Amino acid sequence: MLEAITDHYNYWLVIFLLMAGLFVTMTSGNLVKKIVGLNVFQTAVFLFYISVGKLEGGTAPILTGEPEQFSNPLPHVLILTAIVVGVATTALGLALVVRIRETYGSIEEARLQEADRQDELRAAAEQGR
Amino acid sequence: MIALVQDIVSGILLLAGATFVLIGTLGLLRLPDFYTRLHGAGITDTLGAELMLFGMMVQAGFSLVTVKLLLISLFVFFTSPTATHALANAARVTGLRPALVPEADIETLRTRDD
Amino acid sequence: MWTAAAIALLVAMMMALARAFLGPSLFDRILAINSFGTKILLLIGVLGFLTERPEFMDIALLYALVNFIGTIAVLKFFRYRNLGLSGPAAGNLENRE
Amino acid sequence: MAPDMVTVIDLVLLALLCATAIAIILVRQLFAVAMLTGAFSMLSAGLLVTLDAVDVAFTEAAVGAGVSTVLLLGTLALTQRRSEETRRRGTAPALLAVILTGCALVYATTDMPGFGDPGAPGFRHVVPEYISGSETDIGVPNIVTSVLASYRGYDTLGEVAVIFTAGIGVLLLLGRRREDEIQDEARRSDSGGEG
Amino acid sequence: MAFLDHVAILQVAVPLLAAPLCVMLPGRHLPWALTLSVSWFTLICSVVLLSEVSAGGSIAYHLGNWPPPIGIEYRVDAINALVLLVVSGISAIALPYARTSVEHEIEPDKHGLFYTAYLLCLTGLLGVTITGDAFNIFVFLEISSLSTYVLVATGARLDRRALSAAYTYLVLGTVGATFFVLGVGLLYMVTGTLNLADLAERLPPLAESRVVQAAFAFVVAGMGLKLALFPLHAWLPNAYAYAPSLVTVFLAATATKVSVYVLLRFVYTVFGHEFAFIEPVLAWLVLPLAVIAMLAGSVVAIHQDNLKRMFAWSSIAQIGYMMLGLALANASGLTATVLHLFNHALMKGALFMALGGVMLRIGAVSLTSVRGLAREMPWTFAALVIGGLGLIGVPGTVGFVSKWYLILAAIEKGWWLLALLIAAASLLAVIYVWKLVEAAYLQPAPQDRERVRDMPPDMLIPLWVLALANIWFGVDAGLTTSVAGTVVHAFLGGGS
Amino acid sequence: MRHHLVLRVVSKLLIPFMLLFALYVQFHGDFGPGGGFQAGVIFAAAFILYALVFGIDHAREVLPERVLRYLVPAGLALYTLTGFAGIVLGGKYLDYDVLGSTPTAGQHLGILLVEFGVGVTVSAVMVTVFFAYAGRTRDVDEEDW
Repeated sequence: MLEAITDHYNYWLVIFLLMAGLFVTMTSGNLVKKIVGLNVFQTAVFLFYISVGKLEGGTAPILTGEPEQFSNPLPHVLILTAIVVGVATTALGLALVVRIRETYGSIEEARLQEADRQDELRAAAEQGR
Repeated sequence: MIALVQDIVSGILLLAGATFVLIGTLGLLRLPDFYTRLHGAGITDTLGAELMLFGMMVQAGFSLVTVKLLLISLFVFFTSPTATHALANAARVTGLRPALVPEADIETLRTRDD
Repeated sequence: MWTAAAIALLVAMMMALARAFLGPSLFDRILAINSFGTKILLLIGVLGFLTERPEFMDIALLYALVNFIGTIAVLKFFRYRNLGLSGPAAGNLENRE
Repeated sequence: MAPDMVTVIDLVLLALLCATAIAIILVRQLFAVAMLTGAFSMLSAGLLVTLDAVDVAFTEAAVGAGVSTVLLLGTLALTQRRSEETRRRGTAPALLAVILTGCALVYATTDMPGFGDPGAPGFRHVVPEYISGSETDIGVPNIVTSVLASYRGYDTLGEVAVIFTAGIGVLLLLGRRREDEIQDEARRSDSGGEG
Repeated sequence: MAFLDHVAILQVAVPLLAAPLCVMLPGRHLPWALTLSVSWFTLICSVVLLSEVSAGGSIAYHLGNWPPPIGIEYRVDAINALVLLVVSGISAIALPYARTSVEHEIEPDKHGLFYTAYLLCLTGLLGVTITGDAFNIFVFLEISSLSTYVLVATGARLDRRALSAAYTYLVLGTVGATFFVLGVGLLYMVTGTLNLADLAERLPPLAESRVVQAAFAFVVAGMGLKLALFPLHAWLPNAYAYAPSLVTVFLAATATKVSVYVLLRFVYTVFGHEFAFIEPVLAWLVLPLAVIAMLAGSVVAIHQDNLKRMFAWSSIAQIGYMMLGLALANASGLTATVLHLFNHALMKGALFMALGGVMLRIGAVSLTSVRGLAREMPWTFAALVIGGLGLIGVPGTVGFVSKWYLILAAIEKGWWLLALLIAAASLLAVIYVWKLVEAAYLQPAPQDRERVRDMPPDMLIPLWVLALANIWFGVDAGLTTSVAGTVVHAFLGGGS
Repeated sequence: MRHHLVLRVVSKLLIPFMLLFALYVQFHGDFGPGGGFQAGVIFAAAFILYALVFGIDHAREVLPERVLRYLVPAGLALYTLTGFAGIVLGGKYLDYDVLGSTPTAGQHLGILLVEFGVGVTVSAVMVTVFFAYAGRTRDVDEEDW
């Protein structure tokens, strides 16, 4: 039992983090906060990968000339790429939020949906004439 | 022998630094308002941090690491007070009031605004 | 010795983070985060000595250099309402939650 | 002694990370969210250091401290500072989905190789060749660099393309229109310099 | 010959090189011309690849000359050669059409950036399809996704709802991609490899592992989000409805198909359909969802006034057909999926191209606004009808072929009710297509609308190329079915 | 930000070091942590600091958007072209072995070029994004403040 905990505590906390991030993303009505939630969610996945690569008693995968045990460098490489993807997504998402604020006047999802519904009705009314 | 002296000196510096960091942060947590908390943060960011960095330098001996540590301490020495200064300024400009200053004194403070 | 330093830093980090959570004004949060950055920097340095991998120092150096930007951006944000330099200085604004 | 301390640090940082995540959920002031995101990034950088992922920590630090906060603040400056947080309908299904995800992962952990277990397949397949090859084939001490730029260089090409896409996207979405530039010129000649 | 040795990488690397060049090009016509020529080049590459692998072999290309699983490899077999052909073919046909349409819908000073984003999207989709490395799939998926969000958002010039649609798509798409990465990470954890072929070798002994089961769940959930499987489809209707015409044509015809391909690849090659835990997932989760998608998508489509939205909902229904074939997991079902992958691209490509023409001429695409328009734009509406007949599955169109196999698959399993439901969904398609035909052909034109001409020839010719392809591959399905046969043989193995 | 003498002085002191550090990270990535991406971000961060303290207009003078327009694609183009160089010289795409006289030299050259490409594109994109945000002013709603 104790071994199960020492073996997996890291993963469990990361899973909690992942759930928190996903929860914010799905339930927050604010567009900026959704993006932040997405960030938390992605960071949790990154930490998960890096935890997979950790070696007990290992060190950072940089050769020093001495024989050493290294942690797994492959997840590090993958997550470097994933972090970059995350930053790109964040930048794009926030740019979209700015444009939405400019055109809709709000960054609350509920108001956006309301505005979209109004647009729908207006379009129908115009074409019905 | 030298190693022992190194250990002792760096240990003292580190522990002193850690103590200051702790005290400063306690201030940050416990002091009553933003302007007073600035003092706590100041202790952590300059005295505490510098002492700990010096402790690390002593331990590292003469190497690239020491150079890096020296640079770090230099930058921390400059940026931390600047950041704190900028913050205090922003806080005052945007009208955050010190909790402990009587209402009348705030008026005098405001007239001296730029 | 390193252990003691690390523990002290961890405790300090918790306290700073608590201040960041509690606020109450935004400036308290910024101050706490700023100070938190210094502690992370120190912790990474201490970790470098703990695990005997001095490469970590590069990260600490990075934080020493770059952490400043966030605070400046905040200042700019409050005084001019945007990050470009166009608006007038903000007037008397309410910043308490 | 030393490795144990690293474990303690690891645990404390993870706990703080979770606490920050909860705070992000609860706080409504978007500005505070931005600040907490900064703290979140620093904590994860620290955590990545304890997990030996120096390069990743370096990236997280650079991005978190240098770019993310500024971007978030820039967005807030252009939008608004407070989330109304009208709890949307559909919280229950979201919660269900989140819990389902969590359960699936916890279910998976019961069968996982332990944390830091040297016998895990990840350490036995492919990776030994990277570690030995980094010295003999490529001659670069930082294994992460050699995997990133050479063994899996194509992924990195994709990564640059992603960043490039983001740049193009932001230009398309927020790029300055001609009128803006004209107004800009006018403003500058009016005021005769910045104030 | 050098070209033949490197054709697999040129397929992706050339558009990827063209993207940065495109930004630097001035004006509006040069970026378009570059994109057009690159599209045609990728089409040539994919034709070459398909002809080389159609016998059932496969081509491997080791990037950086590192043998897999150390390096990343490109591996082409019949299924991804077919998808490559769909993606590059649609792009090649859509680009001549694009010039007039884009000029009408995108700000004049942004054409260079727009075509760059388009090229990146093309690169991403081709890269996802051709690669043999699980993480590489994610990277290229994100290239295509990010550019897609941008492309959808450029529709904001005509309708601001494009922005909120793009935002929703961004959030859901990122969640989907992250789930996929999580699944790949779990697989890596227990196998130590990212190469798809290597994974396929190392997974069977781990069939009992809970990690592998969770990995499967995450890959399916992630891809389900990307391909808009029924309860995860929220992003699709608005994204398709408010994107610029060219983008809708390209996305509707290709993007979801690529995700379906990835799912097929994971279910049938990486995991292998004989995995004990996969069969119940397919039978009890994917299959019911596919049936619901099929019916619900069609029903909602009937109630739409906006025609782009109507066909977007119809896409959700059609994705239901594809997933149904995948979930049935027998030879006829998989043939139906593979065929429908190809056929649906032809149908939706033609339909959305025709709607783009309507958009160009009258500035709106709703049932009320197209009243009586068929007399003024006869060629456009004739093509629309052909596409609509395909959606219904009338014999002589491509839709018939794939639905035929699907019903066959249901009957082979002895599930008559399912066969009936498939037929019922087709009847629903009759209703919404009829609503369109009725409005355009039988109702009088509103008085206040000016008379318009038909689409310009540079848009009409690509449209009719696709429309005729709809009929051609419907009458002579030999080529597509033979490729599908090869694919299915590879998926199900000699055994079954 | 004319009043902020302290800020200006400290920033002037800091920015050269940040640029130097970015270069160090760019070219020291073989031995320590870091590489093109991180260097690009640090470079962009230095530039952002400059723009924040000295004003966006000054920053635009130092690095005009015309130039940025070419820098953004230049890095990606360099990377892809390095890949094509592998094909031209008789290897596979992104094969660095053939770039130099010995495989190891080729690898070194390839990694150098590629990392440089990454750095250029990343820094240019980050600065572009910052400009796009900071160059935009919005209609201020008082109730938000």
